[in-house]
Amino acid sequence: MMPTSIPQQELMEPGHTACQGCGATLAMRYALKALGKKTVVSVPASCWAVIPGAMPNRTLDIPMVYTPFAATGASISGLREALDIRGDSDYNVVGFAGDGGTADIGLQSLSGAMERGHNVFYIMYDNEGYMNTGVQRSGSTPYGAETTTTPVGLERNFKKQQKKIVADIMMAQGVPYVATATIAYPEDLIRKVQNARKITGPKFIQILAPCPTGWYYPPEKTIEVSRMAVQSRMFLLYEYSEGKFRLTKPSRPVTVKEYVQSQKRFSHMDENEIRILQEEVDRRWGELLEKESH
Amino acid sequence: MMPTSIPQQELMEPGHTACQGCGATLAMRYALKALGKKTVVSVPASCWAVIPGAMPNRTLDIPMVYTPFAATGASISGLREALDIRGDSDYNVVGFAGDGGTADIGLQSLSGAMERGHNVFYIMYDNEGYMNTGVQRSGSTPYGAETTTTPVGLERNFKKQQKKIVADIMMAQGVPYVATATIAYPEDLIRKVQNARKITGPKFIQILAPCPTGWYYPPEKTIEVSRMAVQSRMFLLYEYSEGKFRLTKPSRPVTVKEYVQSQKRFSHMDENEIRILQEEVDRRWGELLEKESH
Amino acid sequence: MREIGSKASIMTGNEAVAEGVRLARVGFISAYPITPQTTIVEKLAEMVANREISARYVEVESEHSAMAAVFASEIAGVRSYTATSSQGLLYMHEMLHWVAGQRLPVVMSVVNRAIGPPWNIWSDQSDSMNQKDTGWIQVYSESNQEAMDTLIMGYRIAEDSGVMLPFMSMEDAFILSHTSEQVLIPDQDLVDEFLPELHLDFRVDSDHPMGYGSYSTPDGPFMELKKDMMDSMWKSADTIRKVTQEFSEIFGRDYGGLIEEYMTEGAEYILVASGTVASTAKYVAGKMRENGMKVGIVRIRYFRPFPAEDIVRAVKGASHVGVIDRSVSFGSGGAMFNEVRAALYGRSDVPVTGFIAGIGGRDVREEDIEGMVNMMAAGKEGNVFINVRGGK
Amino acid sequence: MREIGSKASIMTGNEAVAEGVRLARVGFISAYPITPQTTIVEKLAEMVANREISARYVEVESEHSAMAAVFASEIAGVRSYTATSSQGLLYMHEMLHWVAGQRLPVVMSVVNRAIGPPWNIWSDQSDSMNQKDTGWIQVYSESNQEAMDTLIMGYRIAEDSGVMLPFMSMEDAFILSHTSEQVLIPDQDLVDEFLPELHLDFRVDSDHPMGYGSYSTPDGPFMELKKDMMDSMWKSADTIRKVTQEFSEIFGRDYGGLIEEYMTEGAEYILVASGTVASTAKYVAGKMRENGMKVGIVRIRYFRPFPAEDIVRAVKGASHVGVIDRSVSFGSGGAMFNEVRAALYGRSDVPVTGFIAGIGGRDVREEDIEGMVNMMAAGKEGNVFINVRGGK
Amino acid sequence: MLEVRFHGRGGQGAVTASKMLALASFLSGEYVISFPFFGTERRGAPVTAFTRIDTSPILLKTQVYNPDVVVVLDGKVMETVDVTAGMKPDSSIILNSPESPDDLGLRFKVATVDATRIAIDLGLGNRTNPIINTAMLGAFSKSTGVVNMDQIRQAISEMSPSRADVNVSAAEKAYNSVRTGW
Amino acid sequence: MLEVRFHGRGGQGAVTASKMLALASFLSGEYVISFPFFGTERRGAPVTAFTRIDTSPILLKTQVYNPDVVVVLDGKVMETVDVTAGMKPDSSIILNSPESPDDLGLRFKVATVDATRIAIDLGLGNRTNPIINTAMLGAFSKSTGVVNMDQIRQAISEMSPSRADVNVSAAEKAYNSVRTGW
Amino acid sequence: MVLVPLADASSRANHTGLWRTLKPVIDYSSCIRCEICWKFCPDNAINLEDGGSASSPNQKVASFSIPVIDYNYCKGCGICANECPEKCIEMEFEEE
Amino acid sequence: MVLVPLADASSRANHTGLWRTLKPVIDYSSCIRCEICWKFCPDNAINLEDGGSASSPNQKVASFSIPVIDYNYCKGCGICANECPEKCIEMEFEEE
Ligand SMILES: Cc1ncc(C[n+]2csc(CCOP(=O)(O)OP(=O)(O)O)c2C)c(N)n1
Ligand SMILES: Cc1ncc(C[n+]2csc(CCOP(=O)(O)OP(=O)(O)O)c2C)c(N)n1
Ligand code: SF4
Ligand code: SF4
Ligand code: SF4
Ligand code: SF4
Repeated sequence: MMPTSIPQQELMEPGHTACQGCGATLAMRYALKALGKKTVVSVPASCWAVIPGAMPNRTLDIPMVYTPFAATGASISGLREALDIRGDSDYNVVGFAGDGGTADIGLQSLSGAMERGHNVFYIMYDNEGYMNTGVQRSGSTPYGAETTTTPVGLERNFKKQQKKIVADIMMAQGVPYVATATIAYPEDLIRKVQNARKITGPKFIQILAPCPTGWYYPPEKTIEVSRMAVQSRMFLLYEYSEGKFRLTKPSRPVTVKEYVQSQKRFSHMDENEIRILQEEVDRRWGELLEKESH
Repeated sequence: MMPTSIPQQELMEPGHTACQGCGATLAMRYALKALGKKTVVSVPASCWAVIPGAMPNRTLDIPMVYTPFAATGASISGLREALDIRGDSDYNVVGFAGDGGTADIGLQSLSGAMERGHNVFYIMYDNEGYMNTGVQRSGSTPYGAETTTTPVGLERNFKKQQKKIVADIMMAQGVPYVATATIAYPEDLIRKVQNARKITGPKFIQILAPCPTGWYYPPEKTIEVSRMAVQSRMFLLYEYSEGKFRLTKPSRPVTVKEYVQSQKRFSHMDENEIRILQEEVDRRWGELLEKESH
Repeated sequence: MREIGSKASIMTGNEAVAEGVRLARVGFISAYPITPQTTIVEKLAEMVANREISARYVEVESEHSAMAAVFASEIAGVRSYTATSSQGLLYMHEMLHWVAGQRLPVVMSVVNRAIGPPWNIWSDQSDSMNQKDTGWIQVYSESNQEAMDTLIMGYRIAEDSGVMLPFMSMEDAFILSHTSEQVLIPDQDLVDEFLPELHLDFRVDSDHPMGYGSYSTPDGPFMELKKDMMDSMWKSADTIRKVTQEFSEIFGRDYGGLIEEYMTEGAEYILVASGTVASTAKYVAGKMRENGMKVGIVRIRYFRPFPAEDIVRAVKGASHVGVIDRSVSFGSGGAMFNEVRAALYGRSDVPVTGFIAGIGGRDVREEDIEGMVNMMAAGKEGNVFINVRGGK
Repeated sequence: MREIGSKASIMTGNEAVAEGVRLARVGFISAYPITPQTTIVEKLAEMVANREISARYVEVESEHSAMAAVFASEIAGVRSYTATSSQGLLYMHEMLHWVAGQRLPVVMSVVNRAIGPPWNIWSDQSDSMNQKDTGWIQVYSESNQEAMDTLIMGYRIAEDSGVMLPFMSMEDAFILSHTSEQVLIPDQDLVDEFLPELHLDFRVDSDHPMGYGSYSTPDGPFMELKKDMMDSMWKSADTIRKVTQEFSEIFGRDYGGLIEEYMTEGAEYILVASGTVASTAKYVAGKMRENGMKVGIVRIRYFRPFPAEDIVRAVKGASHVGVIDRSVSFGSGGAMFNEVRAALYGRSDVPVTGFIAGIGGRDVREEDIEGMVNMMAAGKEGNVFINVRGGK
Repeated sequence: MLEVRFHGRGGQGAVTASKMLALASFLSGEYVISFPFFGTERRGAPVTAFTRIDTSPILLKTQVYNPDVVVVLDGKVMETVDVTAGMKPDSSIILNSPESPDDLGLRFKVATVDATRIAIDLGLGNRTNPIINTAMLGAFSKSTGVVNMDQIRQAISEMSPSRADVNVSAAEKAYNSVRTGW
Repeated sequence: MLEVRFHGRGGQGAVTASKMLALASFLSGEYVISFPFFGTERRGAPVTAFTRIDTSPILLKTQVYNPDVVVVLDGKVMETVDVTAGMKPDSSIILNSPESPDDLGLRFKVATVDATRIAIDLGLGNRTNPIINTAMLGAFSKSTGVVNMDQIRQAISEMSPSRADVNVSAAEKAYNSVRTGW
Repeated sequence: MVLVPLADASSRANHTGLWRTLKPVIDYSSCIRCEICWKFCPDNAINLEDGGSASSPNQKVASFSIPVIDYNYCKGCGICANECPEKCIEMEFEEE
Repeated sequence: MVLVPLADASSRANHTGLWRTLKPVIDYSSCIRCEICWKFCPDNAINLEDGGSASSPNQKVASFSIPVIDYNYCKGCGICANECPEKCIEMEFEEE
């Protein structure tokens, strides 16, 4: 057995205030390992705006710009252009936002930045809900999940819509580099960020980052749940680079049912509801397999 | 030769203040023929907010709600739910917005409304620029076009990015009904709106609506230009309904060069630039043909 | 000891507000989460899920959209509600104007929270004070009971045919929103009697096609429309008084009117304040009175319409007036301070001192209020920041 | 007859502003189109395309994003510019607070346009008046020359190490923005001398990793940060005076300071106004003086910081003061009217009348201004709407 | 102070004419101001523009209510707009029309010029969209004497350098052919 | 007016305890107010909450600076937070601890109760996350006498109806086993 | 009652025919009533009026409706003339 | 100079180890130095310290670095214990 190949450099410091077992912190930690020190990150309202701790604390060894919730895409546009004007074209400019800040309130700004073609990274850490405000539904919340704004109750008002997949939207928009990753596979994640670095232009990476607090599983299971998401095909790993699409085919597949049972947010789901979810997962799997085939 | 099959009912009245030869008015006229009188339309800032004329004038025989620029998607969500609460589920609720109000400042609200799955129509009339404010670039402006914010000048600063195609984004987001249409083919346009009416849930239709004022061609050519856009494959007509994708294969194809030469906004383009555009058109054509093949 | 009604309970301000929404028979709710508003809409989502309220709840993708959604539902004639706070309120600024300009009686709760940067989730009123000229009626509560009751009255006032303006009801972040205290929940029957169904005579109707909003040239009715809004806002003061009175007759709780006077009788030093700071100030006034300091409190409930006449009357006998602003208006001074002085201009000549306190959740303590009174007694004037760490 | 310099020309207000941006050597421009701001950014786009300015121009997808983009570029240390109007300004409300709170000396042009509904593209100041407490310095020009000069001065003032606040420079829609008049274009050399390069000592730098913004608890420095903004805003008044003076020494055009006094010497009736209404009022004052009416005008250039002292001094000898607001503050009265009365409180006892005029582009005519003076002479007080069609 | 009002339809150049007049006067050392009354109307709809000319800085920023001169680029506008509104007894009105001033039956000082003919003859624009504003300026110069042809020539070459010559010819032709009814 | 301050860590229920105490007092006819000092901290981080109890409506809306009683749910908090801050000479402090009050060396009236043990024994939560707030209330009742066990029982059954019995048992056990050092 | 920004007057009051520079004139003798001009008019300025079968001008006739231009509204864009398959619409100069 | 909201103090001052209820303890005798615990710790609370080849406890050793938990920061989430392929990390109760 070989030890991990991931870079040793740590640009995230300990002492931050994320929850025990937070997946979002790992997403940042890995991303920065791939990006290196000459990086500036813009972070909107989200858990990650709180994780560094209160003023005067910082937990990153790179500049981190705190940005209003809806403004990530625009802020990295401005940072990129200004750094180029300064002659600092060697900085990586990165937007790092939650799924709410990406799929919902930040989508417009993201889409605009990508359309204009700035040489930037946008990393979406996807914990499938508004976690910082206490677990509300986002567009990226999967079908079936209970959140505080989709409480099951008598009406069974769990989230009824399928997950809005921002990475797919980015491909449809013609973004030159789009990838998905998750924290259970840091080598893959880091490789993707490194590949993205080779491309001049906009790059979008969606990282599934399980959240024990919002998904209601014990904190030690964060990596396990992340892995199961891939194995059950609930979250598909792919890389789309300048027209080429590559899909990861997970080994040891797990059923959607098994995945769903690992988290209390799905605990109310009945067989039929699980079947609906499984079908959607199968459909999308088929679709992406097709996509890869040409 | 048979006279046209399009409905006789006119829900748009004469006396409106659109420019001579405006394509956007035809988009509304046809859409309403398909939608009928039990329709309410929400219109954000755009030419269409001005076309009805100043207060107290209206030009539509249906209720038209004037909406802030970024708010179309949300407003149709509210209208739909409220009408259902009232028991008026038989109204068609329609957002009718320009390409700027859809691809740019309205994208988030659109995406949110579609994601939540309201039973609404969103019709984007695509005149490929901010026309009401005097012809500025939008995300939906095609590569190569000159606008007042992409003036050619010494730096040749015409629009450098390819058109952001909102309909594609909507498909990627999983909207159940997505179609494109243009005013040169009213029968096709109307049929698509009628097909959309059969579906309960969100429906998105993008209508190319040439604008003599912003594209710089003589007003009598509006239909001709609209037709050429399809024939040159610059604008592809398709229908995507509950998973099925159908692409219109235009007869009598015209080259991108011929299309481009019909409008002064492209008059600066050199052979190489036209080739870039032709290549993108061919690439996309191939992609959508593929998409249709399964 | 207080009497406990059969429906008394202890609950947080946000829970009380959600109860108010239920009692007002709101039909459409749309909101976007933000601390510390979130628990209101979570509670409402729960009520909807459990069929405790027959409303539709739509969680949108931003606050601009939340306000756009209730704009549209209200125009379709359905009683609508939203809630927000701080950045969320700022993000819907454009829509606030739009809803008011369209004369829609939407009711919104705002949990007053500071504005960043730096991020700060705690209480101050800068968020709503920055919306003071948008055409919304604005009211600040000091207790959970008042927050609930105000919400119910809000619909009555906003929907009054002579008012037709939206209604913004404030709660201080945490200090009310997350604080539990006793609340008496009125009977639904009584509320129904007090608050009839919404009947919007221009609601969307395909039999009467109209443009809602339209555009106007300078010679069009634009200026007349704005003047009418101004007039209605002024006239709403009487509606507020009337409705508050009627509420007290039915429910037994009397909130006075646009302001509450507390120990102003014979008071030498009068502090004008709002929200929970006013509540604490009342407490301190009581204590200081015991020590012979003649302190009185004017609690501003309604900041819009601004209760100029009421304030002029209330501070008449005082020898010094202090105004506490829990917000900052850069380059101007306290917003309440200014408006109070403007109201008193030509009608009074007592010195007026402005105190800026409690910014970003900095607690406004007993000693801070005492300090203000003492400064007034010492003749201090101008704008004073309270409990701020000095120098730099 | 006026002397024509070698660089004199006639141009619209928007063209003059674009020239100002060029002369100020702005590095980054981001904007979103809206009538009547559009021609500013179109002109800038053209300058960029023709290499007349070495700036990057980014057309974003909304005004919120425009302000977010300049926020970010400024934090990276590049002099940045944006422009907007009306709904666009409202849509960036949240970002206005953010840029100010982060102490970034962004300069923005606002072409004052009415707020809908109904849509109305014509002039009134409601848009910028609604942003008055966001922490931006605010200034109103009355001519194209002043608009250009103010923009250049704006960067000097905003970037002053003791100020470090963003700067909002207003032009009335159409009446300045699309009106052509003579403008003298200063030499680039002189402007360079007057306005040194931006040097932001906390600009983004990976060698000094920091959090820009962060979050603060109530006990953190939040309140101190806000107080510092307040202090800097107040102190900026002196910087403005100093910079205006220096500008006049170099360029020969003296704008006085925060206000302009016109015929106030010995004036019985003083009208306080801003923007082009003040210009017309000056014209009318001149005419009325000829007819023996002692009329004077105080033109408010800077509304933030509010020039309270200057106004108190300027109106000292008057027997009646009128304040013209070209904006509406529902439920309160004219915003300038209120602040003027607040400033005068305890310092004056002349009657003050508020006039609300020119809403939604309603032209403010000679006879309207004369009418105001006549009302003052007749002792009329309170809030008066001017040239509004009566009844309903 | 001289106050001028222009009437035309969108696309005909009334706004440009107003600005050219201002520029010409500016070049002769006057203070000027020129502005449109902006509508949201489209190409084809009626348009109004104003010019003020004075020997001292112009503080008055209102619209022009009592024009000294009214210039009408398109007679058709008169069907919907009262172009004589606010005219003073001694105000004059200059019309683009092939008719003679007297035939128009207006109770003001009237001048006419067939600017459309001049433009078409010189190939300025085409029959659908003749460019007539420079011709109208020539007529203005002759009939009012407010600016002279030198200044108009200069203004034209600054504002439309590409076809300055033809435009100057148009102005001159109009200068020579305008018929004043007073 | 009695002022109480609770200290714990996120997830331990200090806020609920403060609210339960308020409810219990409310049920006995008092005016009450209960509120957390909210941080943005996460599960595991220190948390403070307050309760005020009075016989007349409570107008004072500030934090509690001089508590009459301090309740500490987790001794570990004391490593970073001065839980005795602002305590008056006669204030008391109630700690979740297996130790005896005297062993703690605090210069206030001290009571201790092994709430963790009680919770675990009763199966309230688990060893990692024992639910101790009901036990702490029992101890509070006994050592302060401010509320009686009847009211606590009622408050518990209102606020956690599903496992009310066990929680009441916990409160009772604590009531009976609290060791007061005064 | 309060003032609300509502617009309820038909735009028919607005005679946009005044915008016209060129005027479309239909030569009914060649018109085949294909309705194409009607279909494509952005100003709804062409009405289909009942022409009866008798009035059919020629063999190719496709409908009984006659397209009639309402010059109150026709802005003269020329689309109808451009699209007419029989080229039977002429854009003429407006007489003054 | 003005006050600007900037944050420049390392979060290392914040000892989040206090949040811990359970404490991971590594049994170095079975640890194969696969670095997995280090890789997955969300709190950067595991440092890889130079162990030299000599200190290798067993055959499967994968690296010369020894994972050492920094209890100042470890919040006790248990991920390391859960992911350890050799199950050589035990989550123990904190002694009070
Ligand atoms: C305009 C605005 N609206 C709402 C908020 C409140 N808010 C802060 S963080 C957050 C949730 C963020 O969710 P997400 O982007 O998914 O990130 P996560 O918290 O899950 O990490 C919300 C709603 C805000 N700060 N600004
Ligand atoms: C928030 C906001 N920003 C800008 C504007 C100005 N504006 C009005 S219409 C318009 C252009 C609309 O473009 P598009 O949506 O493409 O419609 P079109 O005008 O082309 O029909 C703009 C920028 C506005 N009304 N509101
Ligand atoms: S709520 Fe979830 S995402 Fe946020 S810090 Fe906690 S574990 Fe991480
Ligand atoms: S600008 Fe274009 S889209 Fe707008 S009304 Fe004119 S022709 Fe139509
Ligand atoms: S010219 Fe244009 S507006 Fe007139 S009838 Fe023909 S298509 Fe319609
Ligand atoms: S328990 Fe969690 S925080 Fe502690 S060392 Fe292991 S992985 Fe890191």
